[in-house]
Amino acid sequence: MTTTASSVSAWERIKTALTSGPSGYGFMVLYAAVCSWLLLTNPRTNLNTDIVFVLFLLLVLLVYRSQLVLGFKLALVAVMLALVLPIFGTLNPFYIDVATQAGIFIALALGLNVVVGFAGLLDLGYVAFFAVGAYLWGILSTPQITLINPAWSPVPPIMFYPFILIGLAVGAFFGVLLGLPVLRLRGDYLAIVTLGLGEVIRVLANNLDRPINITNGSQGIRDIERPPLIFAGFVRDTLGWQLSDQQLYQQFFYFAILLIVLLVVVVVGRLKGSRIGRAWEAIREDETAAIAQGIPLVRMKLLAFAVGASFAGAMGVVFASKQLFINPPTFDLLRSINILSMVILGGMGSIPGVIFGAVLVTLLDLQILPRIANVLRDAQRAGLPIPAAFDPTQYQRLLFGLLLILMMIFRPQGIMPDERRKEELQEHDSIPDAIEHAKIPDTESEVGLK
Amino acid sequence: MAAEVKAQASSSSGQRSFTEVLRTVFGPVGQLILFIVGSALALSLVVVLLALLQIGARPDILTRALTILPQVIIDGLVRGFLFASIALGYTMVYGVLEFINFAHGEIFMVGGVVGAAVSLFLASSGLLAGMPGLLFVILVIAVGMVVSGALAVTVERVAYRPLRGAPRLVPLISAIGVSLVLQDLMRLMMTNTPLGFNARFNTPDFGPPIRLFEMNLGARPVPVILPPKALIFIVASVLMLIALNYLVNATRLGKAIRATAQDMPTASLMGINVNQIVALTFLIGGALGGAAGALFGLNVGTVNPYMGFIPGLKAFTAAVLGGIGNITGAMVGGVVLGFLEAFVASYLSLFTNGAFSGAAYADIAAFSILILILIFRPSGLLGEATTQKV
Amino acid sequence: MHLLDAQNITKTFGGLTAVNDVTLTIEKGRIVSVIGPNGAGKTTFFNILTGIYKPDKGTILFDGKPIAGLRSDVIAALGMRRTFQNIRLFNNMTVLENVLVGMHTHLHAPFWQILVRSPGVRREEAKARERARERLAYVGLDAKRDELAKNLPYGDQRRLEIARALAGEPKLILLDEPTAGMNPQETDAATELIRRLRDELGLTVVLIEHDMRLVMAISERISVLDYGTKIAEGDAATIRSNPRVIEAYLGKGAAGAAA
Amino acid sequence: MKRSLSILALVSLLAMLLAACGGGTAAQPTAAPPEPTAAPPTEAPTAAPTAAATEAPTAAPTAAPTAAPEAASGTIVDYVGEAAAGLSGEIGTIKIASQSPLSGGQAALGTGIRNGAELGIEQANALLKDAGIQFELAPFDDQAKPEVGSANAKNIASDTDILCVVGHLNSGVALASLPDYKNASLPMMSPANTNPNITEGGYDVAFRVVGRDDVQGTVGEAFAREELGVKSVYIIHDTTSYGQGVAEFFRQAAEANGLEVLGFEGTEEKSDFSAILTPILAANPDLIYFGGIYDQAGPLFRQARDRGITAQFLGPDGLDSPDLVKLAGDAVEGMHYTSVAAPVSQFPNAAQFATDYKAAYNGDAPPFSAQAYDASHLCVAAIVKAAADAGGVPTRAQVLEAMKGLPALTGITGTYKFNDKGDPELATYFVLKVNVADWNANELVTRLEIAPPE
Repeated sequence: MTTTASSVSAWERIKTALTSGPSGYGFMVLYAAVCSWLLLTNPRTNLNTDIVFVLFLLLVLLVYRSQLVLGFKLALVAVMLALVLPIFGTLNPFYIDVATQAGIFIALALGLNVVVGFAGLLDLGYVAFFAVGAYLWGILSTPQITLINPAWSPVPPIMFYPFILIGLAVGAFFGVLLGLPVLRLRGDYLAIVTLGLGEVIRVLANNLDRPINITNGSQGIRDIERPPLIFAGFVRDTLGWQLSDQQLYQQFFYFAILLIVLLVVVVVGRLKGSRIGRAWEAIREDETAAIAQGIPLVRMKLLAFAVGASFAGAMGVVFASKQLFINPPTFDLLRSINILSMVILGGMGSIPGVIFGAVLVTLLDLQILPRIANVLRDAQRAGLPIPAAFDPTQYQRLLFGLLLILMMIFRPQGIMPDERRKEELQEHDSIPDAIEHAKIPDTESEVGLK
Repeated sequence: MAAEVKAQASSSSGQRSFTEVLRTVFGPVGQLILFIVGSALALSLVVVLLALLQIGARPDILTRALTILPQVIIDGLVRGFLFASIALGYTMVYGVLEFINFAHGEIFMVGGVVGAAVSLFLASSGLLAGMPGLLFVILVIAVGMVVSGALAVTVERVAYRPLRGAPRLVPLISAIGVSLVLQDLMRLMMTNTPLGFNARFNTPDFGPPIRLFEMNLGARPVPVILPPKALIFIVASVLMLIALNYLVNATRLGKAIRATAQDMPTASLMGINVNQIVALTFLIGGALGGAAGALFGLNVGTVNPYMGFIPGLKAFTAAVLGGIGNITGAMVGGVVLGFLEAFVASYLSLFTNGAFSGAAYADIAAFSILILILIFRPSGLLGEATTQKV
Repeated sequence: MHLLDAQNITKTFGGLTAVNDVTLTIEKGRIVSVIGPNGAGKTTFFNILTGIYKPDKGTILFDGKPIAGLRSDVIAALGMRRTFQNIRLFNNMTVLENVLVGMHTHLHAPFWQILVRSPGVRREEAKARERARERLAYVGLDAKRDELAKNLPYGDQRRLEIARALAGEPKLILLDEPTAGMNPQETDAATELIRRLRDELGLTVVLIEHDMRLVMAISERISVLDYGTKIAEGDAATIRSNPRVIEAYLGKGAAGAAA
Repeated sequence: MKRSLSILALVSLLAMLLAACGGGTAAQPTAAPPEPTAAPPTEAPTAAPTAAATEAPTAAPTAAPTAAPEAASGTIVDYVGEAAAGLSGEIGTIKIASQSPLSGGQAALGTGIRNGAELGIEQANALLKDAGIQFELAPFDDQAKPEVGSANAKNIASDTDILCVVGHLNSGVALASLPDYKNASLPMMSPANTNPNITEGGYDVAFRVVGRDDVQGTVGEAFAREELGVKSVYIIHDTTSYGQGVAEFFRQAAEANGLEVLGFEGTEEKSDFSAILTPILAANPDLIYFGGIYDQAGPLFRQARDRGITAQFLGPDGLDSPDLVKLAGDAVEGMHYTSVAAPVSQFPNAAQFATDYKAAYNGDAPPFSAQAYDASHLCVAAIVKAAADAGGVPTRAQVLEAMKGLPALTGITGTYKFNDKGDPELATYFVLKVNVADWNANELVTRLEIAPPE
């Protein structure tokens, strides 16, 4: 008994030393430097780089959870995400693509989190809005548009930028359109109906090549436009960085998505701390009590639906442009469930939790599970007795399913749950993060009272 | 609300006469027949009207539409009974726990796979050829019921019971997880056994399709047929409905289930073991799903681990359509939805002159009707307020 | 003028008439109680007043406006707030946040201003927090403002519900069994609080209550419901001696004995 | 035309006879069939194809007898040997990536592709033991998902040791990944993608050792009209990129050639096809063409027969799986399907491959595995040639150039010379007839060498 107690306290001591005070700063800088050095000097894709890359991302989490000065935290994370990772991306296009895809899913998961986590509306057809945004840009930026009406011509690629906003608006519009008939329903009905609606959108995308070819049906849309590289001259001439167009596009989408994710985080954080966020939470907690406080139920639910859908719509535009190719199977039900599992895994309603969940699931999907499969395969070839059926990539549904069940039974609040209370109590010794800072207004009186 | 309870209590408390039992058990069958005839007539009328609208441009359209009409009705009926037999499981569980057992489609799938495994065993051991058809049907249904029933109880015990009393979303998400797990688990088992990913459901030879009559409107007579397996499906589903109605409305157990459905805490005060009743409900619902799966596999000839998902979803739609929590409603909803899908799938292409593929849009029709019904009649066709709740 | 004027309210569920032709008028600044045996339709009557149920028959004027059939949130926004018989707090929100939700109808920051966090929004939010803390202080919960509502002891939860209702700056507050499950000390504190609501804040209060001591102590008028029908109305003394009331509570024999 | 008909009939007869003999002599049906059944087609169809090939929308019905290129061109292995002679110094190990679904519903085919490529590379390594160059397979699982394929493609592009890709199975995934290959100038040799857009999309790095859906649809239509003699067809597809694609080409050809199309329907339904079959029952077509995969086709055909529909069945290479018989039973006896990748047993040169595959992976070689074997060999050939020319480790661009410059080379599944787009100048198309008793004994009805459309 005593040994465990002392070991716990020893662990606590180490944790404190590494995440606060001068030793904390030293540790973080050293950690970041070692990881960065390893990544930049060994950019090849292999198991070691996989591990370093995961450790690198883990540092972001550590920094977030540490008790250091906000400015330092921001600066360190900025250096890591806006300098080291992009440079690493010019050496190895894979990991930055993983990071970019993770960014896309962070934005989607945060959007779904508004609906599921904040307002408590289980939406199983969320990917429909993503599809709407993707098809919006896919159809309008390619010659597909002339198949609908020969008189129309594709919009110029530069329109990508305004189309992110249009995607936002169209997503919101579809959110309201699909939400209006179903939001009066009880929670569990809503889940099934949204699932059905999600399927309807996918079936439409798959079949609306006749009688008029709108979506090009099952063949999907190819050669989707990317925005012109207006900054190419700046990067190549002014910065003297001789990157190929392909590398520039990777950098562009990485930074564009990073920026969008930051915006989404700020927006979601501000909504959460506002009258609107509180109204959503109240609805999630108890609809009858919420309505008795004068909260207009359907209007607030529609707003949640629209906000969530608008992120997906805007991300759809970016996704289509980044992928260059979209087809209906990309937007199937499993994708919705995938995003949902990000939200649940991280912690419904918790912004850092959802980001964590999205990154974790994307890494699992694209990097960790395939790598484990690879390692097992190598071991198998080296003669170790590992049955061929034991390939983790084959059981993604199984893994996600188990994850959902176990989370619901043992930790329904998620890995990094919403920690409102702790934050307020901690406010006097450290300010958790810029985001959280934005969320909770600085109430000096409260601090003074303590 | 209180009066309802009282009324029901009084009607079920005293000794019921045999005729009363007959009425409660077979009354729903009458109701079901009413809806079958009604929706078949209504949809046929729509077809005729649509054909008449287009007859100017396409003179042969009415003949073409009418030629397949009887067959479409039969198809719709079979499809409807499929949805209905799965919907019964949803509605049983919902009636008692107010919980959508999302994994019920997978329970159905497991029934089909188990049936296929039995059929494979019989075929490979050479017993199948000489087996009487009826014995085979009973055997696969029985095995499907036992395994699926047991599975449903296990799932309830493991993944749902620990979550009773939690907010609604929690068990629902757990159920989605169960659904995914069961799909992949069955895939794992099937691909590592002789069944394979797509398993054949072997059956004894039930003979050629029954030719009911011929539609002789155009140049060529078109037979209207009823495949024997479809007939088996319909008969077995109706028997299931009757049995379930008897169980719920005319037995002590049924009374306990209804009491639990009405008010769980009170039922437990009255000495009913609520956990046991819930488990029993899952057992009955799961067994029904398993039977439906076995029958479905027998009817279509193949099973695979992902086959339960879409029918499960449709069956839920059917349950809501009929008024979730209501047994007869589930049957009625299933049949109406089956008709609707069969009509859309068979006629959309004809009426749009090939512009829209009916089979692809049948799903859209199903979900649209779900949304419409929820908007205009949230309690379903036989709303739970007017008739008994499980 | 009456603050609340409910005339001939009737509501049936299936074959059961839960509220039958009940009329209730309340003047500003009064404390009024609605009593009656269990299942008499008191809570249903509250639910009709607050818009959870639509009455089958009857009119309701609140502050001169007809409200029968309006949505709950609209009625709440007009200045009628309530508490619930079985406490319904937002359990996973803090005490302070619960009160802030109660202020929803008084916060008007537009959507886009929330996104840019304009000075106006900040001002409104800071004010709301200050006001919420005043409300909490009023019911004596300010020290616990950062605790989750579900972690409060029972009596505090009742008081928080009242604070949340107060946050909506109501004209009329409906309290559904505010002292249910309380011990005598807690009941006394609650009685005191209800009295203060009227005396200090000038609120009009309608109570559903079973604790006759409390009802008789603070009510200026009492209405008695039985089987959905109003069987008596008047001040405490009148009600205490009304044979139909005694009958309703104690049964026929008792009524005869008392008479 | 008449002549070709009679020849085809003769061929079929001959093939049947030989197949019957082969079946009789083979003591072990599963292992033995490749040899006996494979033998006849190679000789027989040599004279046949030209006529049918004219039906293809190509200006160049140049279809020469298959024997001719075999005689004129060397094998890939020979070519690799010659090129390796020009190598100077130690090159080291070079990686070839494979991308195919190793998980999910199509894992069987995808694993076959990976295994085929692996076998090809192992055997090439044995050949190049002393040449100072070795190859290693880097297998990737694209999960049949476009964005996973695309992420993998970036991963592949980032590994500068990888100079060539064998993949994919699904055209949708290949189309999503090709932009990445293009940007890396990384040649992709597809063993299975039949979608015309793969080579028509202007990617410049895409090659394939198989035919195309547009030709396959046309071949199927020509066969149905001319050989099966059907007058009307009802077309069903699975609403996927592949199935709907090939069905559309079948329909276009049918409409152009006067074969009456009674219906064209898509469905995702996997088990209960009643709603589709009822209109077919009324339409009474001579032929049902199903564009899609065997797992849907099996129950569909079976239920069609159960309902007394007597139409003939036809479909593309998606039906090429013994599971079709498992699912459909007697219903598919004697039906035909077209293929760009006939079973391994149909390739005389692939007998050894079939044996090796079985020995290495403990199972019959699935469709496309032999093509993957050839694809990996073509990658090896291009890389060795480029290395010899460059005098060291070549760049990807050099490998790409070498690939484009390869002469006509014969592998185990055919002879390949690539045109500007990356299509083989002559691709082989097969029409096979199902033998329910033994899938490996499916009879090769005709074999056509057709150039891709211009």
